[in-house]
Amino acid sequence: MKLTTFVAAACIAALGGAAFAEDGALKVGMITTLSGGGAGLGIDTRDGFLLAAKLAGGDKLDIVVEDDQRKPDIAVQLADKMIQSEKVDILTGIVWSNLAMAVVPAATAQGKFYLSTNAAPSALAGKGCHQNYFSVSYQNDNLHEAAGAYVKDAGYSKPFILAPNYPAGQDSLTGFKRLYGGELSGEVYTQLGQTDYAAEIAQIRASDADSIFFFLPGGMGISFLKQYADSGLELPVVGPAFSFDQGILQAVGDAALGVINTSQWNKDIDNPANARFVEEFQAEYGRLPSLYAAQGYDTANLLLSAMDSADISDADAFRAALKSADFDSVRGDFAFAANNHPIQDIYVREVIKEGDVYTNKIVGVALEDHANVYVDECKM
Amino acid sequence: MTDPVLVTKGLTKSFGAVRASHDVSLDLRPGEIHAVIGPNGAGKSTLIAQICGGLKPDAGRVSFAGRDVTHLPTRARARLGLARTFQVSALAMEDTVLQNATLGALGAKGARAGLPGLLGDALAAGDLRDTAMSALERVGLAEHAATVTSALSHGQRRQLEVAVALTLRPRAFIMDEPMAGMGTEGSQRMTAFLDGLRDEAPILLVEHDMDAVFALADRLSVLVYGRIIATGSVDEIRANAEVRKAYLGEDA
Amino acid sequence: MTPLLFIEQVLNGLQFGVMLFLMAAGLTLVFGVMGLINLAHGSLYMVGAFAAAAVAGWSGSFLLALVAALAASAAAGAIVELTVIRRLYDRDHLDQVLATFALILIFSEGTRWLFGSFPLFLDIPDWLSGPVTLPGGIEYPLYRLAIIAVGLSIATGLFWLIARTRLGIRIRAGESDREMIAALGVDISRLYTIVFALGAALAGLAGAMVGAIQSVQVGMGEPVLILAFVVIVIGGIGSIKGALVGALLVGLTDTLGGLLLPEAFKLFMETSDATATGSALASMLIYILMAVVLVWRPRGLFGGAT
Amino acid sequence: MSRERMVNAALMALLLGVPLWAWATDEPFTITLATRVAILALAGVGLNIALGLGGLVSLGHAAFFGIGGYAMGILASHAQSYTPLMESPFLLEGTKSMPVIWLVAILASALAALVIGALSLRTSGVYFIMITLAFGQMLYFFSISWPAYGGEDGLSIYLRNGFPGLNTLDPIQFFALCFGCLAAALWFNARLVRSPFGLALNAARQSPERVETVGLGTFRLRLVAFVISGAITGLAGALFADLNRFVSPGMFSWQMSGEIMVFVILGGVGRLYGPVAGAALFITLEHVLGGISPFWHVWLGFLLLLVVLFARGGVIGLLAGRRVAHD
Repeated sequence: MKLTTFVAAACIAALGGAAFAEDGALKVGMITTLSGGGAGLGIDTRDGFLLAAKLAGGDKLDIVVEDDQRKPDIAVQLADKMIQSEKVDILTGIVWSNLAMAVVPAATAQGKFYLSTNAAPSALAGKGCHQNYFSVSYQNDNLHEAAGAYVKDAGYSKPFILAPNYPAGQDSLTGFKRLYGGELSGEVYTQLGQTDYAAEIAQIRASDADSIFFFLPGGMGISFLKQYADSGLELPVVGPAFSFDQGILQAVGDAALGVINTSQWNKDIDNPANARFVEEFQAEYGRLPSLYAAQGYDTANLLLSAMDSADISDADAFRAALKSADFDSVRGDFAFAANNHPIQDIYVREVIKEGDVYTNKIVGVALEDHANVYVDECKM
Repeated sequence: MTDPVLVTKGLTKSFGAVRASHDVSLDLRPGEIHAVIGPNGAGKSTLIAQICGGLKPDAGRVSFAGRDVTHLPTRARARLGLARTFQVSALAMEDTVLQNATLGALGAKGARAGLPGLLGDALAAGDLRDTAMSALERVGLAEHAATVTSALSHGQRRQLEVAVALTLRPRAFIMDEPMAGMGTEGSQRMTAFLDGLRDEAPILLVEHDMDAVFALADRLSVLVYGRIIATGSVDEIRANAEVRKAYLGEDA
Repeated sequence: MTPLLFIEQVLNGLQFGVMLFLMAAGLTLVFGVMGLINLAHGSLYMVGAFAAAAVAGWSGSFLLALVAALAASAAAGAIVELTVIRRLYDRDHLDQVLATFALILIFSEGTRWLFGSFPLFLDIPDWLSGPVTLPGGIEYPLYRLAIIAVGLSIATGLFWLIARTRLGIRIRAGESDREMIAALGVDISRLYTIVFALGAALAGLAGAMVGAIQSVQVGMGEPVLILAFVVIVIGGIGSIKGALVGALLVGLTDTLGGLLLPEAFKLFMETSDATATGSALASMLIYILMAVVLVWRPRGLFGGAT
Repeated sequence: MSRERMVNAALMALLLGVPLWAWATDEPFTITLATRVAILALAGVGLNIALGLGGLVSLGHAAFFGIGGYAMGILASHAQSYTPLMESPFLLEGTKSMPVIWLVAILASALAALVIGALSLRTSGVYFIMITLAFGQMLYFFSISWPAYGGEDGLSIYLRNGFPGLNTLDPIQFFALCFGCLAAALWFNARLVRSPFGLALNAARQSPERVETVGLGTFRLRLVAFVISGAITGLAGALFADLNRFVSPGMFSWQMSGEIMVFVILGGVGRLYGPVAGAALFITLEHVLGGISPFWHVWLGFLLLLVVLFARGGVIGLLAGRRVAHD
């Protein structure tokens, strides 16, 4: 089956309210953002996930995809629907931490498995961890921690750091400081959704900063980078992968060139699984895969690997199978820490231009076999 | 002679360069109908608005029932017993005639109770309904009690205006053209009705219908360009040279 | 904080204010002349930005992109006025709010349908990029100076248009007495279409100019729309002068508030708490400003009695 | 029985019947949808008192919806983590009991409505629309950037709060609770319309100067209406939070205010059961259109336009015809 028709079938099934239940297929409910702001991330997540399902033969997973419109209450409603009327076994796909916080605790409390393709807030990694909740992407702090480690290793001594004033933003700066550990030249919280950073750039100019770390997901990052590039300031900029991902990079343009960012994946990681993923994704969709696509792809493969060794009806066995993480991750080595979050390498990437397309190349490793600081708080 | 119920002293109000009221002083005594007449644009509506509280005068004072009310809002003056009818009907057009009359009754009661009740039926039999119905009966609208106000003729709306004023059991009426839009017969009935009403409370009457004015008024004030040029009995006004000049353009 | 930083921030506030003015001018004109409250004004801003990004991507010329933004948003404005808006003039504000809310839905998702879910690319042209050194040694981006210049000249142009031209006389007449100018033989419905398209074009221009330094994406118009409403309400609805004063006030309050409040809190709080609290308060500041202005002057700073 | 009454009765029968049928056929999600309709309709009933009866176009009712939601979120999260809300000057514990939460939600949103109303009602017309919007935005930004209760992430409550004698986790029982609240609010609203207060408020919408000249204060009438309206919408917020077992700043967003207004208008402004019809239609459309196209908002937009331009009485107006006089 060609993937497009497969997607169409999955969608029709989802929309018609009655998914096709093939024998032995595991029923997966994917809640992700397909409309409104941020839809690009959800679309990539879905496409990566569906690609893996297709490559595995297409009949093992029975996938219901629904759009959460990036609204927590819609996400909760969809989760209710998938659990109550679609009778799914597994939930996955949520991009945003606040939506995950709305859906995950209730879903796991009802005995369902949740595999995170992206969002992994600290609240679900520490005291709020759950044996049925697995984050296949990272723990939210990881990329910021890696950036902190990179800044320290690169010998910068006065970074200026900024993030939006909301929990993920606060976690970000905390994560950065955790592994950087040195002196800051400034620390600023911006408004969520802010589009003009002239004031912050002026503050940076007036400070004695020798580098900049920022976490500004989505359109905020695009705005910041464009305005920074135009300011004449030439301090090195470091950030987590989100503002430099494949989907968003084309809108930033030259302003992003040379920027260092941290990511647990890149398309040039040298392993057979990754090479196949990048090739198949381009063949199927005609564009380069993004981090979100890679995370979706890995999540589906993890799920498929668990199905090979256990049946979902035996929850304990299935959980153990998931936890063994016996699959070929596009990231190379991959294992779960005690709190079901990944232990993995986190890379340093640089934005480059390949022909007409802006993309990243790996220039180093920031952290090796990195887990997260919440492991000890988690009592399962 | 008893003290006047309503007194204005030196009311002055300008809109930009236009002086709508200029040093207007008049009074309304118990038991009388005091008519204010004047050509269009003389400032009659502005005067009423200042008396009733819709407009603040630039200078001058209004006192009512022995109190200085210049700085009181409309509703406080109403609670003191000042009842007004509007030239352009200000009724709740989507509501029935009875509902409009009940509103007045409610206002009169609200003077004591503060806020109207949240529960209970406004139109159920009781004080409110009795007050409203008797006012409607007096103006001859009782059989239209259930009619939606917007379906009334202009004349009937005037009657309803008067009925709402009646429900307040006021100490003085301020009536802005209560005969407007009425036919001859309607005017005559209204004239007869107002004639009897003066014993209940005095009326400050602004009216264009000169037959009615001359039939009713104990005293007349003539307002021209915001200024009262004469006050007196009907005969005195008829004979007044300035009035003749203002109305007829005759040289004195 | 150094005086230089402060001056730079004032310039930033000014630039932000000028952008808001372009948005607010159309809104306030449309309200003043037609009595219409238009929530879809932000969508016209978005149309301008998307048109500019599309044309810049195709032609490579920024000026051509600006022209396209003006044309596209004016056209979108005119079409919307002819098909929907003109049915709303004699409706109450409630209907207007609802109908234009519906237009937002149509514009936003329609744009996403056409252009996809990813942000578009629009960049500053080379001849406007980079900083210039101002007297006193302030390095300031040339492009932002250009925005200030364009905004202020458009403000001047608007004042001239309203005060001196035939169209302006009609607009002013339309504000005070609709029946009168209709009776004088002015084609009132054409006047309305022109005013609406003019307001739309200004919004589109703002969208295109801002798009070059921000992100061109669906939904970019709504935050700006809300700010523009704050501006015209503070200034007094219907007053162009009020819109200008309100825009600068909001621009400066927002920019300087974000800078000064955290600093102020640092005087008596721990640094990170001060930053968080200060930022929280700063994000509410312009709404507090608006509420204070309205409580003090219920019709805004320059609002007449309507 | 007038035609509007028949439409209303049919509407309530449908809202009650569909989930019962879904319960019988084991379709719990349909019950969840119906619960959503009941709760959003309740929010609309609240707004309708200000909007339909009082003529107060508030574009900031999400403020009260959100306050109700956070009343639930804050109380339940403290109960969930066994930490008191406040230790001095006196000990205040969180709670998982719905009646207590409802009371707090109603009181808190009424208090907020009193403050917001007292300031906003000094203005009128567009200024009123905008100042209520401003207050909503203020709370929105505050809730995002205030870290204590989750900020942008919101608050997740793992288990639905309890109600004496009921198992609230059972969809049909929770639906019954919400339906009961809606019915009570509708009953109260109907009484209010007929009451002396309703008469005066209704008149103040049509002719404020008339109300002033009979000695009643329009400001006070409107303020009381605004407070009642805010309190009911606040209760709906608390229920909504319990339905989702989650609260977030999204409940404060101006789009939420807009949606509540859409329910009222879709159903028919000032119609007692308008919000019920509006919310039911909206949720059904969301469910059906959302299934047909990811761009369903476009179609919703067109539908709304059509209703505003051509069907001014909303759904109830279409079904029941033009309004006739009372009595």
